[in-house]
Amino acid sequence: MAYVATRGGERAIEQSERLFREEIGSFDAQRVNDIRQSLPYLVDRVMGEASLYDEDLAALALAQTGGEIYEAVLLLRAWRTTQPRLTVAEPVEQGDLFTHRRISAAFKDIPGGQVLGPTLDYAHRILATDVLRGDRFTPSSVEPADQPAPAQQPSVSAWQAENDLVDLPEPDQTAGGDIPDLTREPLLFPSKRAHTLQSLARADTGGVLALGYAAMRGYGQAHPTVNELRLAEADITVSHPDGRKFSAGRVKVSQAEVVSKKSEKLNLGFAATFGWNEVKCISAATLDLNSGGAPKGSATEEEFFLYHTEGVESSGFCIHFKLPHYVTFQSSLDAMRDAKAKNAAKTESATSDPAPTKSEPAE
Amino acid sequence: MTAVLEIDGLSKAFDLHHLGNRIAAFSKISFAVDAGEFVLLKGANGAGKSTLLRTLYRSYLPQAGQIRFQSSHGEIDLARAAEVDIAYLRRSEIGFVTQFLTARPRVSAEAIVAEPLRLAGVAADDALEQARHALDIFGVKPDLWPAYPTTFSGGEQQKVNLARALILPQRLLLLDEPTASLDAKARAALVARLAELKSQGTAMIGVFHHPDDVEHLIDRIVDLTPDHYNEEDRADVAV
Amino acid sequence: MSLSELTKPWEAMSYGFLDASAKRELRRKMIKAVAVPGCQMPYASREVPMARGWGTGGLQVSLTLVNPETTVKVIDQGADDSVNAASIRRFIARVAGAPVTMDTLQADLIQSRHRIPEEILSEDQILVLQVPNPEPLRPVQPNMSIARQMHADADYGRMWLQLYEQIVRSGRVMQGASYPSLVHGRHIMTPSPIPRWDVPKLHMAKHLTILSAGREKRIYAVPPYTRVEPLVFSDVPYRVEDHGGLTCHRSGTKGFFMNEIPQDGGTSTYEVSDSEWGVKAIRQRDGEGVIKGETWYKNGEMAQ
Amino acid sequence: MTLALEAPRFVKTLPLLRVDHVSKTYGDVQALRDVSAYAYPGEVLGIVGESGSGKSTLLRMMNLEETPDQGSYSLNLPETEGNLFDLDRFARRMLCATKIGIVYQNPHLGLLMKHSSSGNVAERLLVAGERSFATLRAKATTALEASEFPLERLDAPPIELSGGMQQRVQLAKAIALEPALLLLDEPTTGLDVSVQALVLDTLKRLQQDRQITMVIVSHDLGVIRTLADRVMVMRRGQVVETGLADQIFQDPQHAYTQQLVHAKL
Repeated sequence: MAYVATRGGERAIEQSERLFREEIGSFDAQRVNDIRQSLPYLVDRVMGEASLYDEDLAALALAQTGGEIYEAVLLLRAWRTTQPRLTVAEPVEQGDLFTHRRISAAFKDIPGGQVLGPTLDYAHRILATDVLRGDRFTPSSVEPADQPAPAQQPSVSAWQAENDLVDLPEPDQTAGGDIPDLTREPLLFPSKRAHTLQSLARADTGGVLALGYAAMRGYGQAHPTVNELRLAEADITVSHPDGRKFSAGRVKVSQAEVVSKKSEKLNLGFAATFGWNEVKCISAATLDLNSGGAPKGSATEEEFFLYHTEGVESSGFCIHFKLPHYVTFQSSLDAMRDAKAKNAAKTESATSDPAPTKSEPAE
Repeated sequence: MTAVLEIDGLSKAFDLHHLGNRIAAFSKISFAVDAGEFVLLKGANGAGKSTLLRTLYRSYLPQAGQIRFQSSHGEIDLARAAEVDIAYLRRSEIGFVTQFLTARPRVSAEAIVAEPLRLAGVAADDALEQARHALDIFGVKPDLWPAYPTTFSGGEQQKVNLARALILPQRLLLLDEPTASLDAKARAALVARLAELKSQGTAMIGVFHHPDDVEHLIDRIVDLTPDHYNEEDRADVAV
Repeated sequence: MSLSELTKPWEAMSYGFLDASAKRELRRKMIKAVAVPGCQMPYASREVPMARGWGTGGLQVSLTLVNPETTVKVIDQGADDSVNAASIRRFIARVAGAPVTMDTLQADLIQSRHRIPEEILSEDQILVLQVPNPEPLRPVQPNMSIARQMHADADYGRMWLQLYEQIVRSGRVMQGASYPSLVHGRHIMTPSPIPRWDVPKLHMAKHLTILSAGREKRIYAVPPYTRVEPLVFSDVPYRVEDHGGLTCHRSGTKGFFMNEIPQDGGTSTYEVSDSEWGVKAIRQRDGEGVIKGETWYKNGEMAQ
Repeated sequence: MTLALEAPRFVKTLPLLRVDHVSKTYGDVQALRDVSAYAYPGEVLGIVGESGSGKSTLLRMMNLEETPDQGSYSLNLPETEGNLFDLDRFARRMLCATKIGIVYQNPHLGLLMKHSSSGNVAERLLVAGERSFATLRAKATTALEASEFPLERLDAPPIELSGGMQQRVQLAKAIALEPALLLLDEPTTGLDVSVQALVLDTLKRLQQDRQITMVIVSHDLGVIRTLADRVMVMRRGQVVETGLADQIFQDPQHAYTQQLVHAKL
């Protein structure tokens, strides 16, 4: 059984997984809880890219993968695959969002006011190294404003539409269950609007940023102005089988509207995602803004950016190159060697025979 | 003898839009030409001799009148004929001879001369044979036959042009001063070729600076001078 | 009534991992794929507990087709013990309770990456090939929407031109694996990155082949007894890898597709790529009773 | 006023190409307004006009790359019936590949710049179903030779060739399948004057040897004068005048044509 003895594959892969897990060590619900509480933005990012809103599961995925974010997203998405789709929530109107932060770069002030909310935008980025010397990092407490900002705000684009500065898309009347679901049908082009928004919502943050940044730097046709950036919570309203509507809880959402000048009107780009992720929303909205009429094969063409910002697919394909490819390699090698031999033979005959050489088909 | 061409009340004027005016060339001209007949056009400068030839060829569009042409397919009014019919007749029945050659780069003298034959459907070898013969008659040396006329002197180009223009027997030939600045030998060859075509029945209308070159071919003279326009019989006074 | 009464408690997974709606979609798309041989059918392609590019397309097909009685064989680069093949085999067995085998003759369902076994498959076997890139037109047209139109129009001029260019530049067709082939005289497909050696095995084969690309979300099929013709000029014959004369240094078997093993000193030895075929040869040499199936290639030549 | 012309009486054949009452609007711009055109077999129709006159749009319609808002287009060829604008994408592609050749001003539109020159020509033959490498090579060589392309550069990619040579590759590709109709969109614009003359000469030869019906679009009157039998003058999406080439150049009727011709002379 000389051959069989060489089969170490099964054991090797088992041990390699053990090595990885050993590094993370054992953990329980406490670690999951700590992650959820201490790393909300990371949890948000994983939930957004996995298109599954569950802070506990996202924190668990991060715990289980040691923070390998692509693995965590894949873990959550694979779990999502096993879940039935029970119902579709009611649409959430812009004005109904419970808004924590809402800013516009297009106007000095906007109806409802600039609401800064939580952000590091104006923080000095200095490491709190004292913590490593044993000090405790305690943030200063928040001083409430005299007048609380209104929790519910219309979108800036609604004001612009009233003033005939922008054409808002017609409200889509598609009933919940009929809205195209990217996770249940393939993405085809020209893509359905719902698919585009869903695809951007679960896109890889880094990927969207890279392509969006390329468009912002000038590889796109339109320069974005942030019309509105909003961090909010949305009520998930579902219908009870008896017809009554009730809240199934709240989810954190972020959304961005970006605009650019197009002749007499503004062009509008939009993106939204689960969790609070400003970089992703602004980048994705910029891609959306640029996609109309983008040249085929350019980074702002819908097919191009939707395919290439799909994090699970792109990261999976990237790491698949670690798999053995020796059969395909052997096949290429065979063609290469043969061509080389032919070429050598031709050169040799050409030096001895001055007849003109033309390409001949392989025999 | 039946007339090959009957011109009836033909008028031509040019509208110059940018000047906002109209220049009359000739008006209400009528005469006929029979098969094998040679008509000389006469008149002062500006009387419209060349203009008439070009109108008959339909390079110019007349304003009124008829140009009834008896083609091998029947009668047609050249003043009103469809462009595609005109193009067809130019290839097969109506020739126009000037002193100028439109030479094209990299087309040999013999190929240029053979071209009308090729367009009329003559086989390539045959056409080339006849072309060389024609070049020979007009006094173009054989070593120039395969050369490009773009490099020729004005005189040599003119010979190539005549050989080309006259190679195909026509029903109607329009001659616009073809002899100007020709050497004696070429002029003799031209006159001989015209006589040959005339005897074969080609009707001809010509404008000649020196009509004595073709004197013995002239059957009739038409004077286009305004207010003086009439038909004159072949008469000694005319020349 | 509370929300928890309406929902069900967390479960690890349903039978065969995929939920019923995912399996239903896959079954429908497989039937479509069989009905239009070689034509790529888009499907949703759910995430599975394996990274994209690691056989998720093949896995979804296998998970849809298995039942507890289906004997499953999984190979990668021709080998059953390749790490990823082992991982997939373990996963299918775990979620579907299906028996596994390494013997090609014993298998009902063979999921493979980059190879077709050397023993002839029969009418009651299904071959599932993992496909990284299902679009043969990708090298000439990276835009998938345009490529779809080109398939619809049988607009394959550029594909042929690619072959023409290779012959002009290199004196031969340089395509290694994934040799583009015309299926049923209508659609050009990529047979997945199997070597040229394996493509003729698909032509008028007795078994059903389903090719599935998970990341790219496309399924296509070669039904039994369907023409699969590699694109070749009428005067430039198709050539498989020049492996017909090579001998496996371990098993002594000869005339099959080989893995080249570089040796110190610049030489190479060879071992047969279909590992189980090699194992059978060794066992036979060691005097064990093994059942060897009929092979597509005989004495290094494809049997007509 | 000139005399109204009669219908053809001696020439019994029908025009090979007929475009009837074609109109096209892009946004607010009317690119073509009730344009009609025809060309008889073997005829060279020249279309002149400044940029924006609609001449290139009309040519692209003749190549079925564009569809008008109104109007019809027919080719009098066997197995080619009805309004060609009604054909689907597939039928259009096959018709264009086998019956119509086109040479664009910009070689990037007509050629694969990094493929071999012979391959560019061979593609046409491949689309038409040729599957023998030797035949492809022979026919591509013949077409390139007819376009007076230097055969020692047979497999050089167009990107490495001069502008004049690139136009010859386009021409060879266009004539490889011996099309009934050859469309030329400013084929010599942008070339040096001497190169331009050579390309025009090649076109003239091809036209005479093969009697291909041609439609040539140019803003350059010299090009039109050299090649065209009949000329159509376009301005702002409309036809202002048509006539025999010598008549258009010697006795232009319309004020715009007079301005065009006099500006040239």
